[in-house]
Amino acid sequence: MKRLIQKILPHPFLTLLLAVVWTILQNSVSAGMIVFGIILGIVIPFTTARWWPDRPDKMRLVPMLKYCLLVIWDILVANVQVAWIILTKSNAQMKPCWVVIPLELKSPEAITILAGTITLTPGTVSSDLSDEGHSLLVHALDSDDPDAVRDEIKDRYERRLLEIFQ
Amino acid sequence: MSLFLIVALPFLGALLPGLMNSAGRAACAGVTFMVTLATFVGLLTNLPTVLAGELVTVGIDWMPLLGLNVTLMLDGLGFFFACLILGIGLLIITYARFYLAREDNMGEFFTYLLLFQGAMVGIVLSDNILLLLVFWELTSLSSFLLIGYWKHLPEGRQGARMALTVTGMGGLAMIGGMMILGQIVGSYDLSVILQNRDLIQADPLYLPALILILLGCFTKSAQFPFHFWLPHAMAAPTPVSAYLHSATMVKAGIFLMARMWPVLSGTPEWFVIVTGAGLITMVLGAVIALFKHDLKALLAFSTVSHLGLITMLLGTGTAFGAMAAMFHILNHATFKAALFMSAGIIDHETHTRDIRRLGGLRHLMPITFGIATLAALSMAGIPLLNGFLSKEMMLEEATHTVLFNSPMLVPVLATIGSLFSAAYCFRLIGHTFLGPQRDDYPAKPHDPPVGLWGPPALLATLVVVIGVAPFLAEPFVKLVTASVLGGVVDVPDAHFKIWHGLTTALYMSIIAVGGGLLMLAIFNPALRVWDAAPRPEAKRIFDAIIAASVSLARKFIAPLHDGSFSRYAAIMAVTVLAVGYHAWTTGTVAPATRILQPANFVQIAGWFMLVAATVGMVFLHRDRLLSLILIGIVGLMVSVGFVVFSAPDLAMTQLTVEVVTIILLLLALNFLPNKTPIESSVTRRTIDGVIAVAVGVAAAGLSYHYMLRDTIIPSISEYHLANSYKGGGGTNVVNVILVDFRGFDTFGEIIVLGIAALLIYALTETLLSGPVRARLLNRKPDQPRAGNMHPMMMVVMTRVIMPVVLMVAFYIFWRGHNEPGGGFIAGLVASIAIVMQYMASGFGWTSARVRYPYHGVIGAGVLIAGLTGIGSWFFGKPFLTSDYTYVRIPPFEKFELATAALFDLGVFLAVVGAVMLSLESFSRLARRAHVDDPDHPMDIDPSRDDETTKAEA
Amino acid sequence: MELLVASAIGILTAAGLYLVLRLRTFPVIMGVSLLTYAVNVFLFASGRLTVGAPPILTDATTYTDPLPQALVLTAIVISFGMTAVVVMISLGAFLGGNDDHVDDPKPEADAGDAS
Amino acid sequence: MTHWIILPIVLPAFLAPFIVLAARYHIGIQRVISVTGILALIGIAAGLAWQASDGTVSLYQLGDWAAPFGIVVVADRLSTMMVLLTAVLALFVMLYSIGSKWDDRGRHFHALFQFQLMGIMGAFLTGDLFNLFVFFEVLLIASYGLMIHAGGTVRLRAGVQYVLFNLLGSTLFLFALGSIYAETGTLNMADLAVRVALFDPLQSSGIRVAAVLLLMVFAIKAAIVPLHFWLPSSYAEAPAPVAALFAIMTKVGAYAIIRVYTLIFPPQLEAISGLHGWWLMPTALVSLVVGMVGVLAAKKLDRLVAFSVIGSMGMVMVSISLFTPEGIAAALYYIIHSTFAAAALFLITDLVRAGRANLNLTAQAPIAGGTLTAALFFIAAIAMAGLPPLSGFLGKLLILDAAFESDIMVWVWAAVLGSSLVAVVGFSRAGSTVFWKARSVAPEDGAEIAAPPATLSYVAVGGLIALLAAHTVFAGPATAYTTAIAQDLFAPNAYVTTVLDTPGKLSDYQDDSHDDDAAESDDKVEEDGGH
Amino acid sequence: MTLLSTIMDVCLYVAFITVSVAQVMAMIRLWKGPSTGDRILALDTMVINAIGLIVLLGIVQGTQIYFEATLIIAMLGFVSTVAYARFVLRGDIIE
Amino acid sequence: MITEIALTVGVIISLIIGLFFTGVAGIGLLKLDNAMSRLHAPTKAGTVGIGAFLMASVLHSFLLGQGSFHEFLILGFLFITAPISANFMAKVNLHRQNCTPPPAPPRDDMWATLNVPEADRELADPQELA
Repeated sequence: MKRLIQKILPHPFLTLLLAVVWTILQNSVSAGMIVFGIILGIVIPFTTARWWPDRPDKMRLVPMLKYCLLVIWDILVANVQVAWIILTKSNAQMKPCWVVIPLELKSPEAITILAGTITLTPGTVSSDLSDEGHSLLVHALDSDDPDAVRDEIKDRYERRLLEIFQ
Repeated sequence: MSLFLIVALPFLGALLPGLMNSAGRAACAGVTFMVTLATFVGLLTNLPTVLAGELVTVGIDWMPLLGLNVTLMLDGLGFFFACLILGIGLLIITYARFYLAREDNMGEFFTYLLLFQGAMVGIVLSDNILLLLVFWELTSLSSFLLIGYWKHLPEGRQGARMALTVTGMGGLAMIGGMMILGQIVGSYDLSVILQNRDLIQADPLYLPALILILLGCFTKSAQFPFHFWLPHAMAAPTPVSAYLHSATMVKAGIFLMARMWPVLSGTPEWFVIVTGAGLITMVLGAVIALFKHDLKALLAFSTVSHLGLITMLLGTGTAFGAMAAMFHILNHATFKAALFMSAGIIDHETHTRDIRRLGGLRHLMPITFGIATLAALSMAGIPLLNGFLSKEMMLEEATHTVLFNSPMLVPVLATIGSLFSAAYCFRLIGHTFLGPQRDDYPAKPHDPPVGLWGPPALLATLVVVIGVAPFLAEPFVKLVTASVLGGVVDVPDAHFKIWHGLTTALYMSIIAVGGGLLMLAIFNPALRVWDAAPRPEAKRIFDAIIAASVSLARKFIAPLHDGSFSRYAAIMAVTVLAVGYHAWTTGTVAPATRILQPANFVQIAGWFMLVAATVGMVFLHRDRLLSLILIGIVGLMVSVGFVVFSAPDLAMTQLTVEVVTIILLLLALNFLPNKTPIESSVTRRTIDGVIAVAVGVAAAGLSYHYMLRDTIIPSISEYHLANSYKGGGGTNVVNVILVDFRGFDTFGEIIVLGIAALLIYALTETLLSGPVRARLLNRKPDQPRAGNMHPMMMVVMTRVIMPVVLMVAFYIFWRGHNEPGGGFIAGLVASIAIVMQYMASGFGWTSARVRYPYHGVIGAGVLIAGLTGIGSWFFGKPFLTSDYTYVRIPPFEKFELATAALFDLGVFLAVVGAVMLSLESFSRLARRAHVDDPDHPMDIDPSRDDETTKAEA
Repeated sequence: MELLVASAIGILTAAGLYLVLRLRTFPVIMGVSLLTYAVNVFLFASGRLTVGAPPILTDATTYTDPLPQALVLTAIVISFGMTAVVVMISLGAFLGGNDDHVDDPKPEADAGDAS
Repeated sequence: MTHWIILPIVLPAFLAPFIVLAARYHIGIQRVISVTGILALIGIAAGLAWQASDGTVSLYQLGDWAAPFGIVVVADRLSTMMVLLTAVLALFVMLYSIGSKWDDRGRHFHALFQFQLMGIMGAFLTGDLFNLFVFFEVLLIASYGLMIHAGGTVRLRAGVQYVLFNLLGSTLFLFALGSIYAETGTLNMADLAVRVALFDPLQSSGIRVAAVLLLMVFAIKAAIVPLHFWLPSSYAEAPAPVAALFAIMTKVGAYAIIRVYTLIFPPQLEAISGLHGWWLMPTALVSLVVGMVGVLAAKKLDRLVAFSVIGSMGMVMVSISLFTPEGIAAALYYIIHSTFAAAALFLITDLVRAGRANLNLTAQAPIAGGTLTAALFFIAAIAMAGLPPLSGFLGKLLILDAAFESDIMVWVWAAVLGSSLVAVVGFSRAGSTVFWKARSVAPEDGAEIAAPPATLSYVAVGGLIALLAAHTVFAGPATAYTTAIAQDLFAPNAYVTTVLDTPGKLSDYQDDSHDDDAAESDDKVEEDGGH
Repeated sequence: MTLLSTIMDVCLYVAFITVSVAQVMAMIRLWKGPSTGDRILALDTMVINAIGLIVLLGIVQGTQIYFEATLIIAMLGFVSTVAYARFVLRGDIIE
Repeated sequence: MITEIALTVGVIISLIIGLFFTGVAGIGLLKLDNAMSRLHAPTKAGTVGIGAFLMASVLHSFLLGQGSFHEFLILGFLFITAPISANFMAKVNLHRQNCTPPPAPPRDDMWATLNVPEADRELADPQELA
């Protein structure tokens, strides 16, 4: 039974996401469309399941939502900072630097989310992964102390992600 | 026998020798002989009618609208020539049976011979001048085959080609002449044309027609200056020479002059051209003949000379001349055929035809000697032989002919011609048969079997019989002459007699014979003079002309068609520009009916970016990646432009296509060099630039012109707007047009896409199974590749994005009928989603997990679209007729079900299949053999650490 | 506005044609693509330019001419297929001969004389 | 409404994907389907031709939409004749490609072949200008596939040029279509005929340019000098059966010129006066000459044949550009002839290839199956050069006859007759070198004796020759028919009214501006007035 | 209210101009380069700005009709960016 | 009325935010002097700018009474895809060596992008090709 469900619903979150996307796409909420969205949410992951073979680690939904809100806030704030830097500092004053972040996260999904977060929050761009996937290379636009950046990222994001993807 | 059968028999019979080839040589020859005999007999059955002076005509329609009909007519002239053709043909067939060597293909030979014979009979029996032309050219073609029969001999091939070229040229000219005649008269029927002498001669086109027709006759009859092909045609086997040059091919021109005599002759133009050409030919041929050492060449030039004689007679335009000509045709046929066959016998027996190596054959080959001597003396104009009679008549006629106001010119030249004629005849006898017997013949000569000497002997008998008793031939010749004259003038009542009294002609004749003997006496010194004298060698001139035209043609064609695409394209651009400009300036420009709409800052900025990217493409195109990026901008800006100008569907299509195109070009660029070197000169670039700018200005101007003017009547699209919802059930009019109003276009379009994909696939297969494969395997990247083929972020994101994009694709498809979107765009979006997966996890991993072969998807798409179209047949509606209805299934809202959506589904599938198959094929090329398919979708995955350690442990 | 569009068509055409007249397949294909853009816009403009009136039936009274849009859509897709094909064929030619000139190489003097 | 008219398009359009879907890996099944399909096509085409033979114009409204709003397919005498011609040609070409196993030297030959047929049929049948473009593209893209079938660097290189040139042509086509739509607001040919007639000579520039742009497009297809450059290499390098099938492709251009320039832009129209003779006739004459001079200049047999195709197209175009019923009738007769003749020659060229290293016009050891091949070449060359007794000669006579009234009759005659002579010289040189001179060359020691071509190949070529013979023998009926077609073309009323006055879907409650102006259809039900 | 809508109109106009200027600046970056990475970045920026332009257009015209077009640009713009980048990195974008 | 005013003000604010950030993105792209720094400007300033425009669009649609929120979808896409684009462009810069060399990773051998396959190492230096 579980197998069957697994086969039909390989990625429940994806199904949910698709149903939501469908509803947003319709630009109106109606029962019929939501049902239809769910149907699509089942059919599409089913047909593409071969390309997402492994089931990801369990993800905790509530901390994830919290994390999202945090990120959005950070994006807004940091954007202003970056804009300020760009508009006010001259090129010579800027101190771009590399930041290396040793990763405790193992799951690819988590690492990806972390990297994405780093990029979205201005001032930092996640640039590369080490060849075994144990560190993340981040470029900071203007920072005096790369270690501070590293610690902040580890503390602010990676820690939370570790909680979400236990 | 019906005339149809007479003409058709040789053609039908031509099939037999080929079929009988395996039955043996005798059977081949036998069947040919029987066919010819049957034809001959069939012809003779019409003799009584002809003798009664009646026309035998038959006809059926062939191309009545053109006036080309198969109408045949038999009168005295036709009968005479047909008799010659068939009669001599019978002798030739007999002779050839024994002449041809064992390794010669008998069947082939007789097939050609019968074809030729049929064509000749066709000429003389045609009542329709177009039909006559058909047979006329057929003789050229079949004689080409006959002359080139010995394919291994270069002389044979060249002679054949020369004959075909010259006579073919004449034939083509004659087509022109004949068609003018037909147009003047309003009919191509000979019987009608012959009635319209005055009409024709009064027409301004008479002279061109005359010249064109005479060109045909002269080339065929080897008149000066077209005489040169005939000697080279001697490379043919002797039976062919004998046939072609005594009785048939060359006589065709004479026949035609005789045939057209009633309408064409009698004018000064005719007289000057025909008589002049004839005289020159006669003298020239005779002179050259004397100095030829090859027996057949000698005979060939003598033929030329005699044809000139006949032509001259016809040219005089008098009835007596015509009669003399007809008589001489008969006589010439008899003695010349006999002589050719004798020459063939000599060649056959001694293995040489060179007079200088012969001599003294009279004791070794007495029979041949007898025949040849009789025939040659006849040719020389010795009394009691038939040649004398007609030559007398010719000289007689010559004394009455005044050319260029000079009464002496023609007689003197005629005498000179006769003199040389006599001389070469004597030389032929003297140097071949008389003199001491030699012991250095290439082969031991002796008389041949009766099969070879029988036919010429028969002819020699005729020579003597007519020569002694001309009155036997007289009624027949007069009958023939009557039909030549065609009632324009009466047949002269002069009788054929051996003795006319001491006339001027006789004196001339005596001078000729005497002079001929003298000439032979001083032959050796004369030969030295001749050899020393510079003279144009016709063959060399002809070859030079042909070689020059070929090389000229190559100089003209080769550089023009050297595969330079850039020049082709430039020429095309300039042509279109020039033609368009011409059309534009010859018309009148209407005043503008629309006002210019103002442009705002954004549009100007967009324009600026588009232009910057475009100009960038021109100046930076050598960096190929950069030009790809720039074209991305162009595409983006054009799409935004489409959005601005109210075309969201277009914008979406343009964008998606853009992305796919760029992916495709990047895949290709992987193999191509990344830079374009500078190769063209500055001049070249300037010229190209000027052309490009000119065309650009034209395009801009044209478009500006149209945009400021309204259509002549409001566009049909008003109907589409009005009926899109009513008739097509959709509010997105563009989509309704695509899948409904003009669904057929779309059907074609998805087929184009499908074909493109199939083609790409097929070519990939071909490349991968050919030599290219090895090269691909050994290929090195032209720059170091970065590590991490399948980055983790990309892979993970794709897992989420791809399903979403697929859903969006579905959404676009779903909504397409009413909102911007549709099967196309959905298909492209879906393909891009799949491409994302390919880019993320690589070709091997991804394609190993593809469920359906893309071929099948394309096929299914096209079939679904097509079947939707066919479905409407079952409702009695035409292909692609759409219908729609609204359905309500709880819990869903009411939604629309349209057949157009099914059609769109076909479009969707076809697009997905086509795009994917193309991209897949491209990337298959790039796969290097040593790369194994990875087991994992991403290269780096720390979560696999545990597995690795486990595996290591 | 019309002037902008018309001149854009002209510039695209000119640039496209210039690239078409180049000697290597890649710029030529780029040129053909530019020409395709030019002609698509040209065809589109044959329905005259209208801002803000997409042919999606609503309550509006005026719409832009939908027919040229449908035609251009067809043309875009077809020219995509064509581009894919020409890219593939030229790639095949390049891989076979390791030469991406569009023009044929100058022929070596091969004898072909009939006599 | 009969569905037969659409079948020549739909049948191949179904067979091709079916072959791809179901018989991708089975050449035998593909062959059976292909040949059966073509036989069916011949049957259908013959039926259509028979139906149209009394001058009936049959209309098929796709999607049930009345012209000019939807696309229509029109079967009149001209189009059905071309369709039948294509189908018959296809049969022999297909037999040859099976016989010579050309179809097995690459993938998807049969599918592409069917698609190609679909494109050609569609181009002949459609009554809509943009749809004509679509079918042009279908036939072109299929032809690209067929042309590079079996690959090879030289062929691919020629293919690149061929494709690029045609892409430029397609671009030009779109420019022309844009111009035409911008001027007239319609795409249906019959409707265009009505609308173009309304043009005032004082507003003619735009429509004139549109007219010549369209003409240029078709001229490219018809390979008229100086737009013919794509032809020699591509035809020479294409696989023989493909080149043979291409013999009909140039005719598509000729067909389109005939159709468009008698129906939409007829010569007597004032607004576009002076465009017909001005460019077309001189260039047609030049094409004729260039083609035949090319025959003389060719160093390879396949190029020789390709140039002869240009020449024959020149001949066709000379006749067409007279724009008289006689001229068109002659051109149509010649089109049939030259299609078969060119196809036969291309196939024979391939037969010659058997046992020869290349097709250079040099003496090489005798080819396998030489005598029969030589005989076939001789006949086909006669036909192509326009010598009697075959239809080439008759066609030439017809053209000369038609040109008699022309102002530049002398030039026409000189070009037609002169180029024939050049062709004769060219063909005889080539033939005597390839077939005769070969006898004097001993085969190389140890050289393997190539197997002669398959019987089926000979049957195919023989069939084409037989068709030529039949075209000659039945020249009377054939010319009568082409004359009837030409008369139809110069009295297009039946065509126009059939197309425009047949009601379609929604016709009973619609009205459109068109009818008011065309003012020809009184029987149309008009209920609600205008928009 | 009318004042507000006037302000809104002005803002819209200014926004148009800003986005256009940003586009032009990206274009200049694309011309200047100097590295391929910069050019890809410029292209990516232009794609994103194009979304902005179309969204603004939608606001001005008060219509939702351009939504699909915007969506597609957003979805696919990055595909071409990735393709270009992959090309520079690996040569082969699908391997 | 109040909602209308609020919505209008919201639109205005969103527009101003949007134009500010898109402007900054453009300036940054032009102004910054090294490739890696330039990467920062548009990938996020731009994203937020467009996000604000989308917000304006949403608000505006409510203002017109045809409320729509599907613009968020576009925003979502931008936010998901922007990091990947940035990541790839950073990789390009790393590979083409258009930036200062990064420090070595603490636990692994080297950065993935710089891990050029053995076979390619003898090929030309990427710097020259850049």
